[in-house]
Amino acid sequence: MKRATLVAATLAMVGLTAMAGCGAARKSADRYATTYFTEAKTLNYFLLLDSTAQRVAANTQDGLVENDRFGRYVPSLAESWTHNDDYTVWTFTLRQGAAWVDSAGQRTAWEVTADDFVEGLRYVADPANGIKNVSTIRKVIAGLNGYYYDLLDIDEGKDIGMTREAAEENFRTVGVAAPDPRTVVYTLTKPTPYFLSYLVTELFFPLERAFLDQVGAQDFGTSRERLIYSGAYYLADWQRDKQIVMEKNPLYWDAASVPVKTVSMQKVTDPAVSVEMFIRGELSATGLQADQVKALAGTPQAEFVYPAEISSVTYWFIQNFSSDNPEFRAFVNNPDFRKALYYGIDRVKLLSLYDPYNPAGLLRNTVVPEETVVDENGRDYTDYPGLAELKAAGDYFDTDKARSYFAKAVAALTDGAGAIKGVSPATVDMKPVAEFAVDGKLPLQMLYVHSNDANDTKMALLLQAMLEEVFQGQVKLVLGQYVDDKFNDVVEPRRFDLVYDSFRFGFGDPSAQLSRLVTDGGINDGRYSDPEFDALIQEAEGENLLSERYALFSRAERLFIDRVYVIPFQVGGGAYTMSKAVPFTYPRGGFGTTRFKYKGMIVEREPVTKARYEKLKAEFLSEMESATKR
Amino acid sequence: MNAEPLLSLEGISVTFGSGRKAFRAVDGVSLELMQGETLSLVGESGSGKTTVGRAVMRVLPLSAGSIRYRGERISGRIPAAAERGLRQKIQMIFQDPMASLNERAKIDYIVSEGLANFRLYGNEAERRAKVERAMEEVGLLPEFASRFPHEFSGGQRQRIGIARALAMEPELLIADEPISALDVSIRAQVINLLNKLKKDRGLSYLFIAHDLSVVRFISDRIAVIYRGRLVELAPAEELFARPLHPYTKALLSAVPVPDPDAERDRKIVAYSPSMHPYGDSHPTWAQALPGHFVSGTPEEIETWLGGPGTVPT
Amino acid sequence: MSDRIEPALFAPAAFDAAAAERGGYESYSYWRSTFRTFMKSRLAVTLLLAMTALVAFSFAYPALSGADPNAVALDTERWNLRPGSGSGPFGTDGLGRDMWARTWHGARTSLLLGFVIALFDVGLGMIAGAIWGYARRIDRFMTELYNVVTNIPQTVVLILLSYILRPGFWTIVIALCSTGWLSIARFVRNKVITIRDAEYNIASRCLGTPPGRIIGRNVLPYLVSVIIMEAALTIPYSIGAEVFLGFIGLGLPLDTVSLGNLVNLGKANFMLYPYQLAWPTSILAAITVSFYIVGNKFADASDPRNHV
Amino acid sequence: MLRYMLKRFAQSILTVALVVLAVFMLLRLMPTSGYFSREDYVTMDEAARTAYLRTLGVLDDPFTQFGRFASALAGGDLGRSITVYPRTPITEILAEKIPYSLWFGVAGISVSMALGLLLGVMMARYKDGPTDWLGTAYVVVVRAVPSLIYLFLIQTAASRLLGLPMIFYADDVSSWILPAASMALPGLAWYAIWLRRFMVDEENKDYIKFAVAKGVPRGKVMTGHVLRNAIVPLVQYFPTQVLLTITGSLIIESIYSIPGMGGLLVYAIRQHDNTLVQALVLIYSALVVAGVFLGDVLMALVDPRIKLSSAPVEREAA
Repeated sequence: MKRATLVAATLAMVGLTAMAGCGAARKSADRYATTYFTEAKTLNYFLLLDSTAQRVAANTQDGLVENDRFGRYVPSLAESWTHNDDYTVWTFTLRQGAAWVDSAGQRTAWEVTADDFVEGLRYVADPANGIKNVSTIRKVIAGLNGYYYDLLDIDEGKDIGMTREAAEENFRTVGVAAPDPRTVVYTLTKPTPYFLSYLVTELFFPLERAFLDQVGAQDFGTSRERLIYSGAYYLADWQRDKQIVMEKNPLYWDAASVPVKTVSMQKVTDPAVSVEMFIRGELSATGLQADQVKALAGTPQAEFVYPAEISSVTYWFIQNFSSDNPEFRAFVNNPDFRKALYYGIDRVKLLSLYDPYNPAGLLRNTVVPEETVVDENGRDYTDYPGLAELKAAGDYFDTDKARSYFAKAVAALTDGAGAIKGVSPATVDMKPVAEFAVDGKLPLQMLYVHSNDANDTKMALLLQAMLEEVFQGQVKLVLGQYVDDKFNDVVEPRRFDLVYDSFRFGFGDPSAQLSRLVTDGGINDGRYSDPEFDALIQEAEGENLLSERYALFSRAERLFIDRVYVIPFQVGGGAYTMSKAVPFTYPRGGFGTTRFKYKGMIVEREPVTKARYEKLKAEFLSEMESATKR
Repeated sequence: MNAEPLLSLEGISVTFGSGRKAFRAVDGVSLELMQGETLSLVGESGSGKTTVGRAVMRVLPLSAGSIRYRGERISGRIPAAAERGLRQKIQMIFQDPMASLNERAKIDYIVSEGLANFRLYGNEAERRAKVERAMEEVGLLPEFASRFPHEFSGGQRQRIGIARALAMEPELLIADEPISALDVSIRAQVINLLNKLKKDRGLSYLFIAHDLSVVRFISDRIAVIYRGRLVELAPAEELFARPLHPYTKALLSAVPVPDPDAERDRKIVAYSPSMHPYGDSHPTWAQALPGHFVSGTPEEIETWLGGPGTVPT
Repeated sequence: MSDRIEPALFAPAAFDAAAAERGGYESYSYWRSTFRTFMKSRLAVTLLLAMTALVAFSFAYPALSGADPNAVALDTERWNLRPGSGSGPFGTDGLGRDMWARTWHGARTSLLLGFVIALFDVGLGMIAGAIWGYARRIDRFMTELYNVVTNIPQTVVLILLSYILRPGFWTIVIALCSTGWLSIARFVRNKVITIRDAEYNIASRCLGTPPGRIIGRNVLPYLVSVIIMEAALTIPYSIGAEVFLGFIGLGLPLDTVSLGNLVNLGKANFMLYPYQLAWPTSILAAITVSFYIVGNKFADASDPRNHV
Repeated sequence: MLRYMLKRFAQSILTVALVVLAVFMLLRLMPTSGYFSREDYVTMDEAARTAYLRTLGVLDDPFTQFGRFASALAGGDLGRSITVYPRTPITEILAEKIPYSLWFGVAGISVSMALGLLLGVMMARYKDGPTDWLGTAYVVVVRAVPSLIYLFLIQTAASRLLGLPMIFYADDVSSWILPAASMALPGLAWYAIWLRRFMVDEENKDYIKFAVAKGVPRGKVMTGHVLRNAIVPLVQYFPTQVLLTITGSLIIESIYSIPGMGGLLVYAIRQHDNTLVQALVLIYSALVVAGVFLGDVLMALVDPRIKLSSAPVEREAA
């Protein structure tokens, strides 16, 4: 027993050493080993609830189109497509002979046909399936909203004069059709020039109805055997909370573009472990937090650290315009005070918590992210007039400006002796987040709410000290805290004065964020109201020519930011990485799942150095320049 | 006996548990204890003798019958004032000197516990005096008052227990096997002390024991109890001289005799309830000889008194 | 050796009965003996001193120094300074906060948490246990309650309560006490039941001692050692529980400085700034170990059987 | 005897039912907003949120929910997870995870018992010597210092010093060493201190002194009398310990990435996965009850003085 253990241990050590070992430079590997932190909850790709499941779905399922390494939309299961003049009818021609494979990589009885896309949407459209993201497209596909609500009403027991079966029959009227096995036609509610950007989301993935019926709707996707695969990989192993292994799909239509044969993902709970494992050669890639980067300074690994990709997620500060805190309510409705905050928050310092070397690289000054929305001329939305200046402003933190705006606000709002007009002492009850007394006098007390995450807490304390200093003791931040996954209980009842929040960018159009930020919009959590902004947005939504459309949207966004309804803060993603995967060889994109694909990725035996990364980046940017400009 | 009894038990029963599991530990016991008398209650362990003592002390409730002290009912619900008086007049000495003293309290507290409960002293000096007197009376040095029980030997501890009872100046002492846990050498000390106190203070005793040999020399009368019922009651010498009930005889046969020859010939008689011819008839409590009571059917008693079919002793 | 026997050596000794009674004992005091027995263990005394010093300093330093453990440095140069280098004896953390001030503030919070929990647990446990042991009527109910409560995994209670209430000092107190008092009550009940029917208790009843004084004089003194030990052991336990809650993200709010929070924050940066974990951990270990040993030794010492 | 067992069984069912009911009611105190991520919450409108909650089955009144749970249970079905692993049968999740916790738990118990008893014997044998002192110091540290700290230090330091993997790989034996050792640490301390105390007490008893005086070799006295008597009370806790290994260790499984049961309960509560929480609580409390009962039975078997009667054996925590 003892000897066997010893032998096995020795062998394992040898194996590890070999894996980590020298090897010839730049020799490519066919295995990509990485980690993940949250478990994939389910393999049912319509129920995507977490980033791990997204990574799995992106690599094991294909949609009609996908992103290439420049982020362009390129054919995937659809060979080609056309749309009518006003962008309301889109017709896709499918690739011949794309097979569904099972969890052993074997061919199944089914091929991917046009019906699979119809069935996919039918599955998504049924409220009984509990697909959370369906809201994103309910009003995009013709007839979908009505169909959804009919079923919903029936499920809720309302009598709408139809049985459920009859209502389900009405799916014929929904804007998706398969006139023949290789043609899918989508009919939309309104002109949608950016429709392709929806197609990289899981909502438009195909579903093989015969297989669904075979395993049963409940069991679909609850294990790797209860799923079939149309992507570059099939799921060869899934041990919950342990590991996910994807093997290359031998029948994949584009197998030649998939150099990595095996993707292995280990679950770890501590990011530090991930770094340690990379150093020991157990991993092909790892993310690094700021402190970990620091720890590597002076070690041989230091030269492998380069910046990680940023994402299209935007973080911003929101202010509560209808706060229960009378002091803050008085101030926030004053544009000068909002300007004072805008200039008074030293975002770069806050970001030093995440990236001590180049915190300014994480700044974002606009609501709509750069490099995600591009017009027909290849011009980035954020390069439109108005927004371009915002972007160029970089770090606009300015104590003097902040103080002078604040002085103006104070002059307008107080009686000169520090008492805020119209505000009497009160107890602000924002339980369970916080409860505090305000005296109706300066200093202004405002409640900043943050999660109990370590970095969030650090940021809150830093912000508190910062505002104290910038406003010379006249602004006191009261800190309130919530358990990290209970944010809804804070925002929904508006138990905050200032909070920061982030939103995923849902599809390739500025309306994805801006139309939700209007008065009574879905993410207008501050409850401000600006008819001028609303009118501009409405106008922009009616314009179909992209350059015109973006011009209108960018005007609206500029106005929105000038009036400081939110304070854009930070990009998502970011920080640092060490990797043996060659940067820019795999797909990228601002939204959807296909940006998580490992298709095309080249993995080497040695980590990519920072110098090489810089070089590759320069090359890539110039390539992209010529690729996107038509 | 013409005088009014000090304590009288009238058909008392004590039941433990309830329902099917109910167990009657004492079943219809009646006896009277006269002023200045020592009445011993003898039986094997589990016979209910300790239960009788505790019932008198009102520690255990009666399920039937009543107890009177100087003619006043003292069982069941009684007025608080009556209870108060009773606590002083009747005291108890316990079997196990190791278990009956609170290890975490000083002797001073233990002895004066009852005094404090009834404020039987005017001031601290008086309390101390009473404690010291009680301790001297049982032959303990007053300076022991500041010590803890575990510093004492078994005999000393039993004397502390007696001093605790005496401090209350009781009229009746219930002595629950006060010497059975002691070394034989110390037993005499305690017995002598009890006898001395009886003489000096005119105390009455209800003396509970499992061993007839012990009680012979201190008892005026002896009652024998078997499985919760009295089987025989007689003046001490009478009982030894002329035991009637087979159980009493069995008990007596177990008493060692200080004569080696007699001891060698001593036969131990076994007793079993099946010896009685009780079918439908029940034994009754009857006076077989003057002052000598026994439980049995008339025929049995006849036999025991020397009638036909005498069981040879 | 001489053949001559000195008759004087064989003079009969006088027998004094009183002297024989007196025995070899000095006047005895329970607490003095407990104290003396305790003092015999050099380790216990050392740790008692260390513990007292730690507790005293943990309460005195934050009160006297006025240092703010959450005072962040806006100058990023002051972040993550190693001990010495003009950054206080324990260095600074990732926000330039003084680890020395944080450690002692943290110790105070954690000790306070421990004391409050000990107070509630032991206080409530003693009272409930005494009643439980004495009142036969509620025994069935209490036993079932005990079975149910102890059968609910403690993490469930902790997490649910931290969730339903807001994570905070009193939430942790409630969460930990909600089950803690019952196990102490159960322990006390078992003790009380054995004491309840002891002869000295019957003796007290025969002497007319009222139930209150019986509990006070006959029962509670027997539980002193239990009380002290449980109270002392609750401190390390509650600190451990706080660390655990922090680990699963439901501890005290992170802007509350406590040893649990310091440990969990320090852990994240252990590879890089080991001192940020080492200092709070050392103080924490010193506190828990000293309370543990002192509690155990005191429990031993308070048992009169160990007095002679 | 049979009557007693039946009564005890009925009593146990009642206890477990009350536990589950109590937890069930507690779970209803949690707000339903916890079922949504921030992103989902803002993307969905009120109707969609309600529809989603209905698919989870959390909108029905508590009694309906409890009834559903109870009737499914009667059919031997623990239901399906709702948010942790949506729609996955709970039995399937358990079947995957229990083996890991069980094996590490049993390995931990075996190691801690073997080494703990050995250490305890050594400590008692060389009482007040350096072995005793070191052993006591170890016990004190393990019992007083929060386990998270030393477990974490072991992971980082030992894996570096000994070159062992930092996380668990099912196919790499060397990666089992650290977690199994970590599992054993607290138990080891418990066994050691227990046995030491017992042996020191026992050694002072007359029958041992007599045996030694009679010339029985000390070692033989130790194993023949003292150790054997010391094991007896341990037997009572043994079934509970073994059964409860399936609950796993949250910290150890978390830091070594062992896909066991350890974090599942915490995770399920935080994800508001009511069915999973109920199933786990049901299992755990049933195990505790079963463990106690088996412990009593075992005690009655090994110790002739103890009879299984209407009163459960009184247990005092050592």
